[in-house]
This record gives sequence, C-alpha cells and structure tokens, in this order.
Amino acid sequence: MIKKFFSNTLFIKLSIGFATLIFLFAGYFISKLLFDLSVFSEFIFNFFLERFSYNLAYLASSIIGALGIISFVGLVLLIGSWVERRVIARFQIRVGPNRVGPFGLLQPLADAIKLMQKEVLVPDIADKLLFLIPPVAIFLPAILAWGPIPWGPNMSYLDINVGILYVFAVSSLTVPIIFFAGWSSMNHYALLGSMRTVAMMVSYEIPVSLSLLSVALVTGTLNFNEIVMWQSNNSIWLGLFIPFALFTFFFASTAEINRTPNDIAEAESEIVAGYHIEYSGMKAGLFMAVELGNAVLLGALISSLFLNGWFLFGIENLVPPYIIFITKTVFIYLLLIWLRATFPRFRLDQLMNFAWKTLIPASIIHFFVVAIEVSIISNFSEIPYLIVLFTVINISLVVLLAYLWGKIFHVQQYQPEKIQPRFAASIGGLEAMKEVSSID
Amino acid sequence: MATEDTYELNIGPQHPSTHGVFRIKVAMNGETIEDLDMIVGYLHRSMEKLSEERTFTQNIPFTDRADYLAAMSNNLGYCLAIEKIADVIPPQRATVLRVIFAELQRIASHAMANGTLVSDAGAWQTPLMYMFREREKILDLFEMTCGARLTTNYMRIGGVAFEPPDEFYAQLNSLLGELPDRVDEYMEMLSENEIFIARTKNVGIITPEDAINASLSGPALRGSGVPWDLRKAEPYCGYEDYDFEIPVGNIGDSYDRFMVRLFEVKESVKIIKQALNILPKGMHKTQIPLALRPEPDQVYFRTEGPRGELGYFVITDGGPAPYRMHIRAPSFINLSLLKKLATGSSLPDAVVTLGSIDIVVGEIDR
Amino acid sequence: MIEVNIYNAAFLLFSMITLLSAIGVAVINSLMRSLFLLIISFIGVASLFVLLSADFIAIAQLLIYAGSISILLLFAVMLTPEVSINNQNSKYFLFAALTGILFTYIMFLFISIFDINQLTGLSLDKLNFSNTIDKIGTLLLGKYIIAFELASILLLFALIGAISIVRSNESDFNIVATKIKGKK
Amino acid sequence: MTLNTLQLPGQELKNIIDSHFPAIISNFSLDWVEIPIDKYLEIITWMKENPEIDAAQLSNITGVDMIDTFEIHLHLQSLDLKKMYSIKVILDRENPVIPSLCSLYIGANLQEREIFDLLGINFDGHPDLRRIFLWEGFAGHPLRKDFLQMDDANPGLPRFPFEEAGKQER
Repeated sequence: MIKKFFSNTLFIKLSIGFATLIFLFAGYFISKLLFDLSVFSEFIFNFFLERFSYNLAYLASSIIGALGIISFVGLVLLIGSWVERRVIARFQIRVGPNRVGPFGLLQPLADAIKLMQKEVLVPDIADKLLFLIPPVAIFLPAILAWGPIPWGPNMSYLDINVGILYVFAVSSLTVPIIFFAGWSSMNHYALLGSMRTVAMMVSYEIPVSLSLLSVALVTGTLNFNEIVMWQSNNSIWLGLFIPFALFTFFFASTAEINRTPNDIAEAESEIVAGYHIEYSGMKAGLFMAVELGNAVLLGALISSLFLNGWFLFGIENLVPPYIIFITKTVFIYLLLIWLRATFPRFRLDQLMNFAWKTLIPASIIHFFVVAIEVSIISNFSEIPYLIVLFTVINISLVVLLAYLWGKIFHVQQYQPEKIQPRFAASIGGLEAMKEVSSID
Repeated sequence: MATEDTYELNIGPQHPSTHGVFRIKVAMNGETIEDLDMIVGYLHRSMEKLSEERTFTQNIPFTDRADYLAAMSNNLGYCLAIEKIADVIPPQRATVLRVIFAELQRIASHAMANGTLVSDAGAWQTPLMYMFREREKILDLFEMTCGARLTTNYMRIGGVAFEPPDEFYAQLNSLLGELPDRVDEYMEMLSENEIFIARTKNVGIITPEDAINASLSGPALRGSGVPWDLRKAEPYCGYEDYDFEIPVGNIGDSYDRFMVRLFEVKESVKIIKQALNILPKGMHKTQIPLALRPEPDQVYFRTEGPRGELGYFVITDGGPAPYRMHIRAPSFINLSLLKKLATGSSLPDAVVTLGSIDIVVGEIDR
Repeated sequence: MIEVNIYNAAFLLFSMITLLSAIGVAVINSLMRSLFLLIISFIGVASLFVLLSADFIAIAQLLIYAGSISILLLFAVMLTPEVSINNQNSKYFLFAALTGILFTYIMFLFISIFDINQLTGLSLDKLNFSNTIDKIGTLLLGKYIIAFELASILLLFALIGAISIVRSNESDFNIVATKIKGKK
Repeated sequence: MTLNTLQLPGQELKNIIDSHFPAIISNFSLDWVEIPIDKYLEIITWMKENPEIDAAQLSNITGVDMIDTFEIHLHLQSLDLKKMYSIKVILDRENPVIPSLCSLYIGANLQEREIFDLLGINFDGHPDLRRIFLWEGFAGHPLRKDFLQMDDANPGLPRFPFEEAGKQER
C-alpha cells in the first residue's frame, strides 16, 4: 500500500511541486542575500586594509577580483561548450552529449582530460618558441577584455573612462598572436588561415569601431557603466535607438571572433583547421576554448552596450542584477549558436567585399546620421519624446534600407523561381536542350 | 608543378572535403589555384582483375564495394549485364523490386551528396544531419530486407536475393509520404539561403559542350542543362512504363547540380509509388545454374546510377568467370573536368565544385 | 633612495619587460621572433603609460602600436623574401653600438636636468584616472585645432602619395577615372 | 543476346563507314565493328564531326588482353541522335601503341591513363600519360593475363614508393 502510494504519479507530481516551492523560497532568500555583491568586495578590501598597507590591500583585492573573473570565464568555458553541443544537437535532431554525468554535464571535463592526455606534437620545422607561446598568449586578450564589463551596479572590475577603447585595444592583440600561431607552424594551411585572419580582422575592426563610435557619440562617454546608466535614464535601449550599429557590431564581431557564418580562418572544409592545424591535445583545446569564451564575451558586450546591461523593466529590483546581465549574455550566445547551426560560410572575398563596399560606407553614413540626431537632441532638449521619435525613424530607416539593398543588389540576380531547375521535354543532347519546359 | 610564384598544397589524402582518400596536389598563388594534379589510387583494390578469378555470382559483392554509397544501383547494373549476356530473364516481381530498391538507393545517395556539399560550403553539419535522417530510414529498409545497410549484396543474377518482409511496405509508404515534404524543407532551408546561393551560384560552371565532350553523366551532365538520362534514353527494368520527369539545370554551376539532385529525389519518390502500385505477385528470383557459363560474347550494359552512367563491360569466354570485366565508373570519369574547373578558382570554390560533382573514392579507384 | 612600494615594483617590472624585449629585438637573429618581442615591448610601454595615469595614451599605444603597426611590420617582413630568413644587423654592429652609446648619453643628459625625486615616491593611491579623454578631445578640437587639422591633411597627402607611388602604371589610373566618369 | 536499345547494329555502322572509307572494315559482329589501327584516329575524328553519326561523347574506352593481341573497345554515343556505336581496335601484343583520343575528347584523358596503367598500352599523343591507380615504378601491368608469370612483378610484396622491406622512411 505504502509502496504503491510512493510510486504513484500523483505523489511524484506533488513532491515536484513542493520541491519547486522550496526552491523558489530558497532562491528568493538567497537572491536577497546576494543581491549586491559589492558588499563582498568592500569587505575584502577593508579586511586587507585593516591588516596591511593600502598598496597590499589594493593588490590583494585586485588579484581576488581577477580570480573571480577568471573563474567565471572558466566556468563559462566548461558550461558553454556543453550548452553549445547540446543546443546544436537539438538543431541537428540529435541528442548530444548525455553519458558523462547528469545530462552529460561532465562531458567538457572529460574532453579536457582527454585532450590533456594527448601527446603534444611540435612539428620538426616549426619555430619552436613562437609555436609554444600563442596557445597561452591567446588567453590574455580573451580574459583581459572581461575587465570593464559591468555586471551590475558597482560591479565592474575596471571602472575606467576608456572602457570601450580598452576592450577594442585589448582584443586587437589577438591578431598578431593568431598570426604567430599560424606562421610558426610552418604549414601552408596554417599560414593561409592566419593570413585570412589578419585580413579579415583588420577589415572588420573598422565597422566595429565605427559602430562603437556612434554608441560613444550618443551616450557621450566611453565608460560601460555610464553607457548602461544612460540607457536606463533615457529609458531606451541603444539597440533600438541605433539598430544599425547593433547589427554592424554583431556581424563584424562574428568575423572578429571567428564564428559562423564568418569562420573562414579555420574553415574546416577548406583549410582543415586554419591557424591551429598543427596544434594537438590541450593546445588545440585552448584555441577552441578561447573561441568559445570570445563568443560569450561578445554576448556580454552587446548586452551592456546595446541591451541596457543589468536593467530589465524593473525586474532588476527583484532578482540580482547580475543574473539579468548573464541572462542577456546567454541569450546573445544562444543567438550565435543558432547562427552556427544554420548558416553556411561566406567566402573570403565575399566577406571582404561586404566589409569594404557595404558595411564601412554604410557605417560612416550611419555615423553622420547619428551625429545629426544627437546634435538635434542636445539642442532641442525641451521637446519631449525626441529620442522615441528618432528611434522609430532609425528602425524604419534600417528596415527600408535593408529592403532596398536586397532589392537593388541581390534579389534581382537570384530570384528563386529563375534559378530552379526545369524539366526536360525530351531526352537528348544539345539539340534537346533548346526545348526544355519551365518548371511551375 | 610549383613555380616561383606558387606554393604547393596537398589537399588530401586526409582532408575533410575530399570525401575519402583522394588527393589533389595544388599549386596555389595566394588563395588562387594555378595548377593541380589529381592523385588517386589509395583505395585501388584491383576489382577488375579479381573478378576474373571469381564466378559471376561471386562478383556481386565487389560491385557493392565499388560505389559504397550506391550499392544497390551497382548490384543492379552488374546483374543486368550478366543477365543480358547469359540470356537470363528475371521474373516481373523481381524487376519491380529492383526498381524500388535502386530508386531508394538513389534517394539515399543524393541525400548524402547534397548534405556533404552543404558541409563543404561551410554549414556546421546541420543540413547533413537532416539529410542523413532520410538516408537512415532508407538504410533501415535495406537492413530489414537483406540484413546489410551499406554493402547490401541484394540483387542476384535472375532476381533479388530476398523477399522484403511485410512491415517493409508500411515503413516504405510512410517514408514516401514524408519525403516530398522533406525535400520542400530543404528547398526552404537551402535553395533560398542567401549565403548558400552566394557560395554555389556561378561556382564551377560546366558548359553543356564541355560536359558532353568530357564524358560527364548523371547530375553533373544534367546540371549543365543536357537532358540525358539513361532511364529514359535507354530504358531498362521497364523504366519506360513509369511516369517521371528529368530535371535539368540552367547554367551548370554547383547550385544547379545541387538542385537537380533535390528534384531527382522527388521524381524517385514518384517512381517508387508507381512501382508499389504495379508490384505483381510471384517469384522474386529465377533458378539459374550454380556455375553460370554464358556463351563467348561481349556486352556493354549501362544503367543510370546516382552518380551517372554506370556501365559494365563484360567479355565471356565460355567459362564460369568473366574473361574481362570493366566498370565504367561515373565518379572517375566525372573528374575529367576537375582540372579545368579548379584552375583559376579560389580554394573554397574548388572545394564546393568538387563536392557538387559528388565523387565516391571507392568507385574512382575500384 | 627609491621607496619600496607596489607602484615602484610595477614600474620596475614593466620597464624591465620593455627594455629586455627591446634589447631582444636588436639582438635576436630570427626576424619573426624579434617582431614578437617588439610587440611585447610595445605592451610594456603601454603599461608604463598606465602607471603615469595616462589611460588614453596607454590605450592608444596598445591599439596603434601593438595592434596595428605590428601587423604592418608583419606584412613588411612577409613581403621581403631576402631578409625574412635572418636579421642581418651584425654588419652594422659598430655603427649601431656608437649610435646606442650616443643616444644613452643624450638621454642621461636630459634626465639629469629634471628632478629625479619628482618621478619617484608615487604610489597607487595617488593614481588619478580623471577623465583625460575629455581634456584631450577639448584641446585637440579647441586650442590645437590648427595643428590637428594640419596633421590630418599631412596624413591625407601621405596616403595619396603612397597610392600614386604604388600605382606605377598610369593607364590603370586612367581606367579608374574613365569608369568613374562613365558612371556619372 | 539482343542489342541495347541505343546500339547501332554493327552492320549498319559498317555500311555508313564503308560509304566514306571504302573497304577498310575487316570484321564486324552484331554490335561492334573493327577498324584498323592506322586509320583509327581519322575514323574517330570523322565519326565525331560527321552529323550523320555525331559521336559527341566518348562513353567508355577500355582495353582487353586477348593473349595474342590487345583489343581496345570504344563506346561512342550521340546524345542527339540517341545512338551508341561500339568500335574495336586490335593492337600488337609486343608493342601496343595506339593514337590518343585526348585531342578529341577531354573525357579520354583519365580513361586512357587507366588503360596505360593497368594494361600497359601506350597512347600516342596523350598529354599526361602516367600511372594513375598504381604508383610509379610498379612492375608490370596487372590486367594483363600473364601478370602473375612476369619475372619482375612481385604483386604480393609491399612495394610502396619509399618503402623497402622492413623499413619505412618519410
């Protein structure tokens, strides 16, 4: 009787509901407790300040903060690879990793262990020193760029005035590192990959910088926190106010961080693995981990610059703001996974053409438009809802221009009904070719 | 091969987009291919020589291994050639079953070809997985019929080896019901995808004159707009009784070859539906002598395999084994134009072109 | 005596990195390796700027020198097949040594003019990251607007000059010109 | 045995060829005609260019070792006329040389290399006559009937290009 009761589905449902309630209550209290993490950082700083000098306290707290960021990034790498594989598996009607640990959650760990056990191969003719440095060095920009990210109120590690420029400068260090990785391998595929990377990154840094410039122009600052605050003060998301900048930043950044559809630097069907073809074991794993970490970093940048950071319609007062921020980040990351699961890859020349002939001129024009709008807003600040008006104008302009661009440049060439095969009326060679009926 | 301005790149034998142990030695200038040399033979098993030592029936498994992605079609071509030379007439039921299985194999092979083409264009295997879904179902049908999925060894001289089980027809019907929808899904997913069009449109254009002159056949020939299909031109297995159309491409680029394959899947579904309707009752195989000894003669019998004109040239001398057997391998001969197509194009374009020609290395090397 | 604190330790560390890698650039035979060390030296200079509270200059150093000039140098090295194997500076050793000694002497002369005590004794709590970008922007587009514009015009001329030098074939230029005309 | 649907009977093909090259065909059967090797290239060129025959495509070319002689079998086809022509050429066993069709058909290139590789028949005028399936330096031509009796051929042993017995080099 008792056994029967426990195996009853009703009982299971009841217990699940009960557990959910407990979990919600616990979550509420925990979130109240952990609402503002700056309490902890102040506590740490004061703890050291009471016992040691200011300098040592500064050093110790900065190291602890850096450890916090590094551990977060490490956690992201572990969970992120699992998420990516599971989500892509769902896209591809597969199950994905599900054997190691619950739901396959330990699969990244198992992968890492497997990669570490592998032999580290160094090619005979490689430049040994330059070959061994890049897999380690490539972590530097990937970690450093997390510095000024605003996780929540009073929660950014580097609250500096040059935040955007800093991220931009640090991430540009990736280019020489990847180049050295490819060059030192002494492999034609690797060299091709690294040359592609350099060409692509140098081209796409321009649209990225132009889109970030318009963000700086609108908000009047380069500080991440102030950009987030500007958005909440004016109660508008920058992604809505200047949607073209968001698009440019997103697309150009996928080229910068080597994600589909712009992953031509390690295009596996063409140049096998690109710049890291000769790296084996954990070295290759490090390159892949950095690629993943950069994708999450892109999510964090977009959510702070364009999606209003830790604010979300007042929900930030109920849940810890950093949870909202991480949710937005994960949302962008899932968008990247979606792109990766659906799109083929561009060719190098197509990508460069798009950058130089479309994206850069359009960004420059967009920059001027934004400048005019900003000057209007600052000169006629007494008119209400001016920002809302410009938001509507900007969105409709972007939609209209995208439509026109497609009409003029692209769709005329490739109308689906014109390029579909036709059915042959009769069998034969060149003579019979002349009389094929059209399809319908 | 490499000059002062170029450097040498080995695409293969281990390379994701060569689809097997196939090697192209390329002289590159930057990203442009200046010259190439095709090196095959890594999978050469000397099938033609081996078959001279085995009886006609024992040779059937070799044909599986020639084109391992279209084993049924290869079985069929070989059995038809031997039946022709030995004057064996298979029962009507066997002929219809052969049509069903050959067309199923064509669908499976085209799914594989198109899926890998999209992977070569850089999609992260999602279309490949989608197309493998259909291929898996077809392979399940093969498995329940003859026990094997890849190297089926199903056709026999004078019929087919086994009668399909009863549940085969139910599963086949459900598959036929969903296949046209799936094809439409791929059309939505890929044929109107801007990036895919940009990657395949105007890439690897084969003019119809070149295609005919270079002995191309199958979707590679039809993609160039030449309406040539042996099922219509030289019907075998009663293909003249079925109602189906021949899709042909517009300009002969990679996109056209892709689309021709997609449309051919739909036509194959039509053929299978008609074949199921007219499937007669009766024997699935005639009795033939254990050691078949045809009269001294020669025959060149061609069928339309998934990759093109699959010919078996057999000479007999009255013995139990062929005196000489030559396989006209469509994959091998379709490669004739590779050098012309790839020279001057960029590496990604060459990869897509190679993928659109759809080679199977087992058939190239034999 | 220089006070022992974190600031000075950091200064020592960064200047050592900068100097050692700069020496390595001159000494090491492989061009690619010396290029790599040059980038490290650029990064070291950027860190020194950070210690001077010059955040914008530091970022600019990182962005322009470590990020862009290094790529330019990479291409320069890749495109010159004759020197890409080895750094052939051993020929000019005597000349280089004389220049180095002279340069060091002049540096010491300059440093000795300033009060060295002004530079030491800084500590982290005196680091003042006030908004330097505002000031730089205001100065560049206010007081020094003419110099700024002149510099940009000079750079524009340099750009056009480089293009016209590279474009040795006059006919190419004409083709482009006719194309532009034809479009109008 | 019956003819394939597209196959032009040997008799008819002989008649057409006879009208342009009188008394040149020595032998024919139900499906093939035999043409002499010295007129081979001329006849094939004519067949390709003559609209009456229009042999636009070289469907298949293969060789056979007939112990005393070599035979080359050609299967040409016209897509427009929907006809296939089967041609046979007999070659000398000791010194098998035949003009290459590469100047006429691009598709002949790989197939003739295959025949050269496996049967050792030389194609005169082939732009790139090398072994294709087997490696350079392989002794003998395996599709010859006397392959196993050849002195210098060791078909069973590992004889890859850089490989000696028990030793592998890069």
